[in-house]
Formats: sequence, structure tokens, C-alpha cells
Amino acid sequence: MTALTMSKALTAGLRSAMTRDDRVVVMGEDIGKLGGVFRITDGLLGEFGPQRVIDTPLAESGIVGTAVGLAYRGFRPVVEIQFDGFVYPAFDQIVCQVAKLHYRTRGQVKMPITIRIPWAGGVGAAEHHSESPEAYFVHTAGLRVVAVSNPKDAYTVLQQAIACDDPVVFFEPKRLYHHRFDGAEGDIDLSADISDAPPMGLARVVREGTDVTLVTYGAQVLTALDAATAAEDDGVSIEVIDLRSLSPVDYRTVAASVRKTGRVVVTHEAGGEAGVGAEVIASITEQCFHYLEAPPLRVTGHDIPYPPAKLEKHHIPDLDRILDAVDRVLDRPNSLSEVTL
Amino acid sequence: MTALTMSKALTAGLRSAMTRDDRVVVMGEDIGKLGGVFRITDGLLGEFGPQRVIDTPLAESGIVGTAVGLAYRGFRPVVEIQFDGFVYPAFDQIVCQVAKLHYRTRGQVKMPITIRIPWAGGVGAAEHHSESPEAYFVHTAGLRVVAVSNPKDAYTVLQQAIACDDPVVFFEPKRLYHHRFDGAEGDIDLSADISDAPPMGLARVVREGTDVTLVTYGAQVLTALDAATAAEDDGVSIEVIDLRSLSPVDYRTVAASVRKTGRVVVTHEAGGEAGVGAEVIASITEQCFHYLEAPPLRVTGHDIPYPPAKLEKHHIPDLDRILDAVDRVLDRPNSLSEVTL
Amino acid sequence: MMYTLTTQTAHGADTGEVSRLLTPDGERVADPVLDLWAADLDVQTLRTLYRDMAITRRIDAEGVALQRQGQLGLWAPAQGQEAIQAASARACRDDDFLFPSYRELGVLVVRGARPADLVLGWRGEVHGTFDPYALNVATPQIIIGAQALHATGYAMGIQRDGTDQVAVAYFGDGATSQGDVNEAMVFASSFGAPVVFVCSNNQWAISEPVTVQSHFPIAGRAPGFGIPSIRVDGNDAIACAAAMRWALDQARSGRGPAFIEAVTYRMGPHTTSDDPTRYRDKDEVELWRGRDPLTRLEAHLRHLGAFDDAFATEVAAAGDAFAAGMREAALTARTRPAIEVLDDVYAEPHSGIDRQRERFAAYLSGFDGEEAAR
Amino acid sequence: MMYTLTTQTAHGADTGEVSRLLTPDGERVADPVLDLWAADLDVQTLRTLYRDMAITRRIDAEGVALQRQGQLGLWAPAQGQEAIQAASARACRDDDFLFPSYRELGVLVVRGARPADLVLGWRGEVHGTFDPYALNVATPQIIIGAQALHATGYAMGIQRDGTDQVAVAYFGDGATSQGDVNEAMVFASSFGAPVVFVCSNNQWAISEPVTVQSHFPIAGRAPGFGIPSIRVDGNDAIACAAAMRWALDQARSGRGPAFIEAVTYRMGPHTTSDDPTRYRDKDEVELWRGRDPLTRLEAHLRHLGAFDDAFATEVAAAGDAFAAGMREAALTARTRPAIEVLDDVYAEPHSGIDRQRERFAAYLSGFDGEEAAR
Ligand SMILES: Cc1ncc(C[n+]2csc(CCOP(=O)(O)OP(=O)(O)O)c2C)c(N)n1
Ligand SMILES: Cc1ncc(C[n+]2csc(CCOP(=O)(O)OP(=O)(O)O)c2C)c(N)n1
Ligand SMILES: [Mg+2]
Ligand SMILES: [Mg+2]
Repeated sequence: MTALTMSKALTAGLRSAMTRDDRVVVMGEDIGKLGGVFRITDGLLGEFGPQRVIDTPLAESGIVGTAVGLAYRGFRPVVEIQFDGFVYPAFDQIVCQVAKLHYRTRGQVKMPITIRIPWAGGVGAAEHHSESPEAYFVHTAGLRVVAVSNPKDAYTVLQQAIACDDPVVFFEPKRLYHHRFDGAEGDIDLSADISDAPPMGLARVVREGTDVTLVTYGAQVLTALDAATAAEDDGVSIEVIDLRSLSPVDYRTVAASVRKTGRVVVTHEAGGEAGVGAEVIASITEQCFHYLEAPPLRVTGHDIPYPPAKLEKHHIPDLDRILDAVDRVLDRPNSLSEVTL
Repeated sequence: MTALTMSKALTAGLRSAMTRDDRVVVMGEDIGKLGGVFRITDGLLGEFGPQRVIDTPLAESGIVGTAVGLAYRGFRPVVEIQFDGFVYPAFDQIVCQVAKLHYRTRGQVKMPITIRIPWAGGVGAAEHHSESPEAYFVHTAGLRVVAVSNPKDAYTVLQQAIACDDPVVFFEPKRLYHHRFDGAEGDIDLSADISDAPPMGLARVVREGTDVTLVTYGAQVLTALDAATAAEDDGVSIEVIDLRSLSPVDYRTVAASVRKTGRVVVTHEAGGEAGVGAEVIASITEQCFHYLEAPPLRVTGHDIPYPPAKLEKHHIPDLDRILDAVDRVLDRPNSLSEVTL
Repeated sequence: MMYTLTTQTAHGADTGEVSRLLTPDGERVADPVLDLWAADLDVQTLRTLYRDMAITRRIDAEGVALQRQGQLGLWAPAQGQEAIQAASARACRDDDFLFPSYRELGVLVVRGARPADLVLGWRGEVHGTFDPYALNVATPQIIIGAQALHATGYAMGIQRDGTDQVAVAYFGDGATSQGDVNEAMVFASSFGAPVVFVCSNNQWAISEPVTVQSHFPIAGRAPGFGIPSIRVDGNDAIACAAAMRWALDQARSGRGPAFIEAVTYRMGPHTTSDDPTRYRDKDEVELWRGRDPLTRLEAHLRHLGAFDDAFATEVAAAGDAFAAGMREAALTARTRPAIEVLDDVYAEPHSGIDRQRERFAAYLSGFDGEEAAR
Repeated sequence: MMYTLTTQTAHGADTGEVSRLLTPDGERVADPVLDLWAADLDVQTLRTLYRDMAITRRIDAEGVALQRQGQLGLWAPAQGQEAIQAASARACRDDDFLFPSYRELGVLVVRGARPADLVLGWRGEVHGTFDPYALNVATPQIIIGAQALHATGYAMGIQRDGTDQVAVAYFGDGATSQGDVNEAMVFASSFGAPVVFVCSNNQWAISEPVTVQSHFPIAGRAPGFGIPSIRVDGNDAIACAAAMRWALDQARSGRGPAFIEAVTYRMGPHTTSDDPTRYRDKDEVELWRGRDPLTRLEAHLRHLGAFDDAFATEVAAAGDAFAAGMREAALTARTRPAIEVLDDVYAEPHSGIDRQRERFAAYLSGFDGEEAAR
């Protein structure tokens, strides 16, 4: 077992995938000598050489578009988008080509492309460097979308994504890259066979509880756990679910929890409007309506462009905002007690 | 009063807007001599000249990006995207620039850009010509999103969108361009002052009913009305709501209806996953939970790439699929009676 | 250092400066560069080329007819562009991989597409017809310019596999305005990838004359990216073949990408939905009719004594047979059952699609067999 | 017609062929084209230029220091690139509209940005600081290349208004790979729009040497789009000024867009988050230190007898004063109240934002004043 940060776990995951399958190539801006601006590809150029670790020209549509060509040729490209906010120039190639080619060719052409995206805010970054674009990809049929929240998942799920014959958009929460995880989540068995790991599509009950189901993913998992701890002092038992797979969502796990608790809060950093939280609530309401004792609530970023760094703490849902919603689903006094909705 | 198809009503709306304000320019591919592939700009080149009706090079990012520059200069560009599936190359300019510049500049720079998109399927078109990308824009803060469903709205709302100081993504259902609307919806008073019209953000109760609220927009409004007519024979009274504004949604109107009926079905052609229906259901469930007598349901396109033309009728929700969901919210025998969910 | 413009404005019916080996009358003329690459094109090769082009034209007419008869939803005519399509594809090796646009009918024909492959897509039965790996041809692209990047990426893959194959990207004049085509040139040049860009400048992007995209010859753009290019008479099959052989050699021998602008003309409408009388003069079309690639090659073959009635009859019969196959394929097409809309979204099991399939199957089972197969 | 490559590979520390009016020692040399445009640059103009550049350098150092001290979140150093930034901006008329990237500090200085304008953005207090219409400068762009289209669109607006203004797009060598920059050249050329493209080729795009983007001089790309270009020594302020005057004249007189590649060097890290020792040699940096734009212009002014201690002192004082203003602005910055995250999303009333504002206000009111203003 090796204790690794998420950043190092991702590097290790890439290394394993590249060692196991020589059709895996990684490509992106500054991923060679520099090892990427977050150093996730650190050392790979030296180990695997420039044929497999490709510093590309500065053009995201070009990166994803050439990855499509490489996939046509039977490679498994792992694309690094430098920051979340720079994926949009590649949107056409992702939506019209990467997502659709398998369907368009009736399964004759596979697109085993993994698109890694350092993701979301909370790190005091400049404009366009803290975006949460996951809902765009969740809404795009033909893509799988995952988001990791700890080193162990990062290591395992990244390899699963690369091994998957479908395209996967892989979100890496920037603010957890160097977070210190004590315990099992930060302890990785680099010799373990990933085929023994649970399949990529499964959600995880991170903490059991009985009163409220708190659904989240990415860096918000830690905030949700903090909220659960705080609520415990207050006599409220929160079950925290890390979705891990945002598309498809593992509704079996989520629904089982909701049937138990009857109350749901979903939290994420992206804006709420037509976001992942809306999807989860709509589906859960359909599937568990008669178990619900209160309206499922969202605690999300505001529906605004990502704010300047000094204001981001008012945007990313924190423990207090989550607990306020928990109070609301429990019908306890809360911020909106006096507001007509 | 003049009887117009939606196609002609849009042309008339553009003409009025261009006549009223000489800062309005229209731009896009083939919109000049040809009048656009759907002829919506027919005649405008002759009337307003090439300075205001601009046939652009074949590049959507270029079209929207130069529209941003024109808006910087104080123009009001109306951009035509030739088909729904061709908006993606412009996604970066729309999401990072059009949607965010007002916020980024603290209101100093306005982006009164209207992006017209001939939209959705049902017309037997080739690949990439029948997309329903509205949820991407609804999820993007800083944009307003509207969808029209009849000539009268098309005429009025297009002018409101152009007059609005915010960017508006304006969806035009292709399959209604030449549909014959009898009655008030197809009868337009070209001399009326649009400032007398209801504001752009309001939904419309198209048909009153008491048992189920059926929420939709675009071409699905007609299918919903057909469903309501059919249900009537069956003793079920459906209230049909045309959202018109997809962002923001007029929740006042929708919630009022749901409080009355206690049952909701949302239908749209786009896939369901993180779509507009998910948003509507999540919000309505929060706002009207205690009025709900059944889980709100979605009847949407499958979560698949748009299928080949011959199969599209199995993708776009039709009257039968809507009525099946109506049966479900009414807890009457339906297709899923035997299926464990 | 100052870079000025040495090339001239391209406009209207003028083809500007082009490299050419056949006059419109089919007379062989010299070209210092192309002659090198045309030297060993023997008569048999030229007859094959003529055959490909004639079959392409016949098929194209059938496609238009089938569309007019309601058998197809749409058709994008290739008439007038047969020379560059057939000649470039014939110049390729079988293991070269081609990335066409929707209009490269002649490329598909040369590559051995079957009649059904040409109709089932436009009929709306399926998106992609043939197996790309069977023909070494990618599924034709509708998103303008996107395939230029795919070809470039494929060529990067060839480099990694160390083979001497070449990838070919086909696109139109309009496509050169798209970011993707320009990014493809950047990537191809940066990596020295073995890709050939074939731009069929047919003077029009739907209703927009090429001058909306560029007032200057398109071929002049490539060298700025570090890609040598040639501007060839796209209605001269021999010149097209020679230019393609030059370009393939450049790419195959490790000297990196090459670019061809084939100056040609779209004789028909953009697609069967288009009405070109709204935006262009009949005179222009008639002028180009005089530059027809088939009559030109036929005249040349006649000069060589390599074109007779027997050949003409055989070619016509082959075209008719293929066309009959298309008609047959259209008339006997069976639309897939409704449930199959959910097939092939993913390569591996997917709980979301599974759930939708289960529900949709339950829904469909409520109808009798006939209804469900509507 | 065959287009071959006439230009050479650009690599490493070699600047390749550039137009130049000052040697690294500040000696005035001749250039057939640039001399025409430098003829009436008088000593006072050159002193102003030096002043702009020196203030820019001083401010840049202050920005780095403030970042190191935790006052700013990030800073993108301009050191080494002052000549092209200041000279190009000074050559513009006040009513020309400039579209800079994040690194064009010198452009902002010339345009009269105030100290706070340079720190509040990087500090994370606001996204955009100055009013674009006050400086005729767009809010600096971080999405690589996007502003090239904005400038082109603005220039199309100028054409429609019938004025003789010019729009200027600034971007780096890396940006030339983006579709948007290429599409901007297509649109600008197609419409003959009065836009000048200024590419500061500082040899690096973060860790990638310019050769990843192009093995050929970037200026060589523009003519293919129909845009004349010049490749100028970007550390030679007089050459930069002359080149910009040529380009502005081209655009202003209705002859369409022009392109400048200024060959310069990024002396510092990409941003304060970057560690360039991971990817580039010290020697290369030292070599470029010998080509410093400030010492070069200073030497030239000394030759002319136009540089003395009094001038140096005055310029230093002005730089220090501006830097002090920045420090003051950083230290006295007050973060806006939480509720203001919801301001300015829309220009007109919006029911969605209104609802969120109401709820968030109710939520915030649950905290005491101090908490709410955290
Ligand atoms: C991204 C994108 N934008 C717009 C279109 C609509 N469209 C289809 S063909 C066409 C013109 C293409 O012109 P050109 O590249 O010259 O090819 P041609 O049709 O002449 O062969 C346009 C605008 C599209 N298919 N894709
Ligand atoms: C669309 C986009 N992709 C990636 C980035 C990340 N990024 C920021 S600066 C930069 C390098 C830019 O290089 P260049 O254009 O040469 O400008 P320079 O920084 O050298 O001034 C990169 C890759 C970005 N800001 N935008
Ligand atoms: Mg064309
Ligand atoms: Mg640079």
C-alpha cells in the first residue's frame, strides 16, 4: 500500500494504463516536459517517450479532433484539457464526433477516448479556470461522465475509464489534487488488479445515515462529510452518497438510500438550472415519490458566471448552506422559514 | 391582421426590428441572396443591403465571435445558425464570451445578441440536422433562452429578443415553419406595438384543464394539444402550458397550474438526462411538493444521438407516449404497470 | 521581413492559375511539375479513371432521381466533380485511409462501396452504411471541416505504427473557413503527419461564392502553415491524378502533409433541397459545362484511340447495373424496428440505456405487432 | 500552380529573418520598408516610448512582488515584451479600439489604466477592472485567441459606421494554433475589415516552444489569407512603432487587415505559478537578456543625446509612483459583499436571478453582519 495524493494517484493510474496497453497515448498542452500545469503527467514523457506523450499545439478542438483520428486508428487517447474553462472550443468534436461515432457507425467505430478535465473552483484561480461544465456532458448521449473525489477512486476509475470502449469525460477536482486523505481513500495498492475493483458506474455510500440522504460528487463530497459530522452533533443522521458516475447515475444506490431516509438534498458546485442535481431530483422523485417526506432540495452554485476568486466562497455551497437545506427537508427552522417561495 | 406561417412571421419580425433600430444587423451563412436555407431572411438583403444583412464565411465560431465584436461596438447582431447541429463550433464564444461579458465587465459591456436556431427534428433530415441543444444554453448563466411554438409568438418574441439588452438564444421549431395555424395564433397585427405584448419571460396556458398539467415548448406544444384533445374523450382534463421562455422558466404560471391539478407531465424532444424537463420537475417538486398527488413525469426523446430519419418517430414523444405518462400520473393502467422501476 | 501578396484575386467563373495537363478539348499539354507525376499513367489507368467517373455520374443521376421519387430524403450531387474524386481515390493505396465529406460519391465508388451503401444513409435508414474498416474510408462527414482533424489524427497514428500509409482529408472550399481545417493544418505541419488535404473548390458553399471565404486562391494558404500545395484543374482527371500522386509521395516518404486545391464546379444544386437559380447565373453553369471532366477525358482517350463504342457501352452498363442496385436497395429497404433506436449508443453495458430499453420495450409491447413496427 | 515553402524553419534562440531598425547596441540601421514609417518618429516620441516601457517594466516587477507577498492571486509577467506592447499602442489613435490578452500590460499602461486596474483583477476582486469604453480597450482576454474575432467584428462595425478607426487584436504565438485566430483572418480578409493583428511571438506558450505551433515563421501565414504581414524585431521599439504605423495605415486607409509578428521573448515565467526551469535553458534566457528592449532604446537615446540622469530619474519616479498606487490599491481593496456575486448577470430584470437573490439574502441575513461580509 502506498499513500498518495490524488495528483500522484492520477499519475500512477496513467502510468499503469500506459504500461498495460501500448495503444494508450496521452496528449494535451504542456503535458510533456512540464508534466502538465498540474503535473499529472509528470515523468511520463521520460518513461514513454514523445510518441506516447504528445505535447500538442494550443487548440482544443484540434486535440480532441486528432484524438478521434487516433481512435479511428485503434489508439486509446487520453486527452488532457488544461483547465475546465478551455474545454468549450472542443465542444463540437466532443458532442458531434466523440459521443456519436459509435452510434453513427452502428458500433463499427469505437471511441475509447478519455477526456481528463482539471475541474471546478475553490483554488482562487483567474477567470475561466474554475468552471463546472459537467452537466453539458451528462446531457450528451454517448458519453460517460465520471467525477472522482479521492486518490483511490482517482487511481482506479481513471484506469477503468481508459480501458472502457466508450468515451469518458473524467473530472478531477482541482482543490483535492493535494489534499491529504488519511485512511483507506489515500492508501493505494499499486499492484492490485483493477479488474477486481467495483465497476466504474457505481455510486458509493461514503457515510451511512438514517435521516437525510445527501447526494454529491467531486470535491463537494468532503464538504458533505463535514456537514454530516456537524449535523450529528445536532442529532441529525446524514447518509452521504458520492455519485462517482454522473452519467449514468447509479440510481439503484441512490434510490435505496432515499427509500430509507425519505429526505434528499443534492449539492454540487455547478449552477442548479438544468444541472446534475435537477436530473437526480427528477429521477429520484419519479422512482421514490411515495417514500419522500419532504421535497428534495438542491444546494448548488448560483446560476451565475463563475465569480471572481475573492467571492467564490459565496458561490460554492459550504457546510452552512448544506445544513440550511438539511433543516429545510427536516422542516426545522431555516433561512427560508419566513420567505414565501 | 395578416395570416402568416411561422416562417413568414419570423421574416416579418426581423424586418420590423431592423426598421425600428438601424443598429440591428443579421448575419450568418447563406442568409443574403438565398434568404437562408429556410428563407427566414428572404428579401432582407434587398431591403437593407449588405451592410446589415451579412453573408459570412462558413465558420460558426467566427460568426458568433465577430457578433461579439459588433456588440462591443454597439450593434445588435442577430445571428442565424444554419441548423441546430451546427451551433457547437460556436459554443466557446457563446459560453465564455456572449454569456459572460456583461458579468465580467460589471455591466459595462452589453451583449444584445440574438442567436436564432432552426431547431429539432420531425422533418426527415440528415444527421446533425435535428438536434435539440436547448438544455446546454439553459444551463449557461448569462443567457436567456426562448422557444416559440406559433407565428404570433415568433413575430413578437423575436422582436423582444432583439430589443433585449441580454443575449438570447432563440429556438425556431423547423417542423412548424410551414404549419398552418388557424385562428389567433396565426393572425398577426403587423402594425401593433410590441411593447404592448406580454413580456418575453412569460409562459402561456394554451389550454385550460383540471386533472393534469402538461408542460412543454416548441413543436411539442401541438402534440400536447392533440394529447389533451384525445384525453378529453377519455374524461381527462389536461392543462397545457407552453413555457416559451426556457430560461428563466416562468415558475409562477407553472406552479399555479400544478397547485390546481396536483399532477404534472413534462414533455420535450431533447433527451431527458439533465434536460429542461429535469429542471422543471426539480423546481416544481420543490415549490409544489405538498400539492403533488403523483410523481411528476418526463416524456422525452431517448438519451441517444438523434436517430436516422426513418426512426425519428420512435424518438420524438408522440401523443401515445404522452398519454401513457398521463395514465401513469393518474395511476391508471399504463405501459409500466407491470414493470418494476 | 515583409510578406506581401503575390497571388491574385479569384473570382466568379475564372479559375485563376491552375496546373493542367488536358485542355478542355482533351489535348495533352505540358506542366513542369505534374508531368513528372503523370509520366507513368498508362492508358489502362486512364480508362479505369474514365470508368470510375462515368459510373459516378450515372449513380449521381440515380440518386437525384430516387430523391425526386421520394425514395431518399436528400441527395448531394457530385456532378462536375468526378475527376478529382475518382482520380485522387484511385491514386491511393488500398491501405490508405480516406476521410470524405458528404459529397465524395466518387471516392466511395472507387473504394468499392455497394449500391446499398449509397442509398440507405440518404434514405434515413441508418447514419453510416459501410464498415469504415472494410473500405478504409471513414463514415462521411456532415459537420463541415471536422474530418480534417480526424485524418490528421489518423496520420499521427500511422506515424506511431511506423507504416507508410497515408490519411486523406476531403473537404470543400467553404470548409477552409472553419477553425478545424486550419487547426488540422497546424497539427499536420507541427507533427509532419502523413496526411493529404484535398480541397474540392467547386466555387460554391451552398449559395455563397468562394469569394466570401477567400479573395485569394485557397491553395496559397497551405504554405503559410508549412505545407506545400498545388492548385490543379479539378476537371482534368490526369492533372488530378498527377497532383495526388505528388501529394501522396510527399506524405508517404515522410516529408509531411501536402495540400491540393482542385478547382472544379458544382454543376447541380447544393443538395436536392437547394434551388441554385436563386443565387447564380445560368451562364456560369453553362461556361463550366464546357469544361466537363468526362467529355474532356473521353476526348483525350479518343485521341489516344482508347475510347470506342464497346468501351462506352460496357461503362454505361456497369453504371446502369450499379444504379439498378441502388434502386433495388431503396425499394427493398426495411426500416429497423423501433426498439433499435436504442442500439449502439454505447459499446459496453450502460444502466441508463438499459432502463430506457426496458421501459420502451414495455411501452411498445402495448401495441400489436404491426403498430410496434410502424 | 505550385506553392512551395520559401521561408525557413524557426527554432530556439534564433530569431530568424526579422525587420529591424536598431541593433542590440542601439545603433540605427536601415530597413527599406520600415524606414518609410519611422521617418517622422521624433526624439520626443522615442522618449515617450522609453518612458512607457520603463514604467511597464517597473509595474510588472511590482505585480510579481505583490503576488509573491500574497496580495495577488496571479500575475502574468510582461518583462521582455515591453517594446511591442508600448510601441504598438502608442502608434494607435485614441479612438482605435484594442483587444488585448492577459499579458498586454504595456498596452493598458499606454492607454491610461489606473493602478487599481492592474491589481484588482489579478487579486480576484473583480473580473474586469476598467471601463472598456473609457480606455477604448476591451477587457483582457484569457480564452486564447477569442479576442481576434472580437476585434474583427468590431472592425466590421467600424466599416458600417463609416469611420476611419482601427481595431487591434493582440495575441501570442500559441494563439495562432487556435481556430478562432484563423477564422478571424478569414473574416477580416473576406470583409476587408480594418483590423490589425499583433502577434507577440515570445517563443513560448507556457512550456511549449513556438516550434510546437509552427516550424515556420508565423508572419508567413497571413498572406495565405490575403493579409500582408511583417515580421519585426519585437525588442526594437522603433521597428515595432514603424511596423504598427504601416499596419494601421493599411487598415485605416481601407486596404483591409494587416498582420504583425513581433519576435520577442518572455523573460519571466508564464505566470507566477509557472516554473520555467523545468522546460527551458538558462542560456537561452541570458542570450535574450542581451537583446533587452529597454537597454537598446536607452542606448539609442544616449547616442542621440536624449537620455540623461534627469530623464532616468523622472521615469523611475513615475514608475515608482504607479507601483505605489498598485500596492495601495491592493492593500486597501475591500472585497464586495456576498450578495453582489449575483449582480450584473443580466442587463435586464430576470425572474431566476431575482428568486436566487431573495433566497440568498434571506440566508445571509441569518448571519450577523460580520459573518455575512466574510
Ligand atoms: C459546421 C457546419 N456548419 C454549417 C453546415 C451547413 N452546410 C452544409 S454544406 C455547407 C456548404 C459547404 O460548402 P463547401 O465546404 O464548399 O462544400 P460543398 O458543399 O461545396 O461540397 C454548409 C454551410 C454544416 N454542415 N456544418
Ligand atoms: C482556450 C484556452 N486554452 C488553454 C489555455 C491555457 N493557457 C493559458 S496561456 C497559454 C499559453 C499561451 O501562449 P501564447 O499564445 O504564446 O501567449 P503567451 O502566454 O506566451 O503570451 C495556455 C495554453 C487558455 N487560457 N485558453
Ligand atoms: Mg464548395
Ligand atoms: Mg507565447
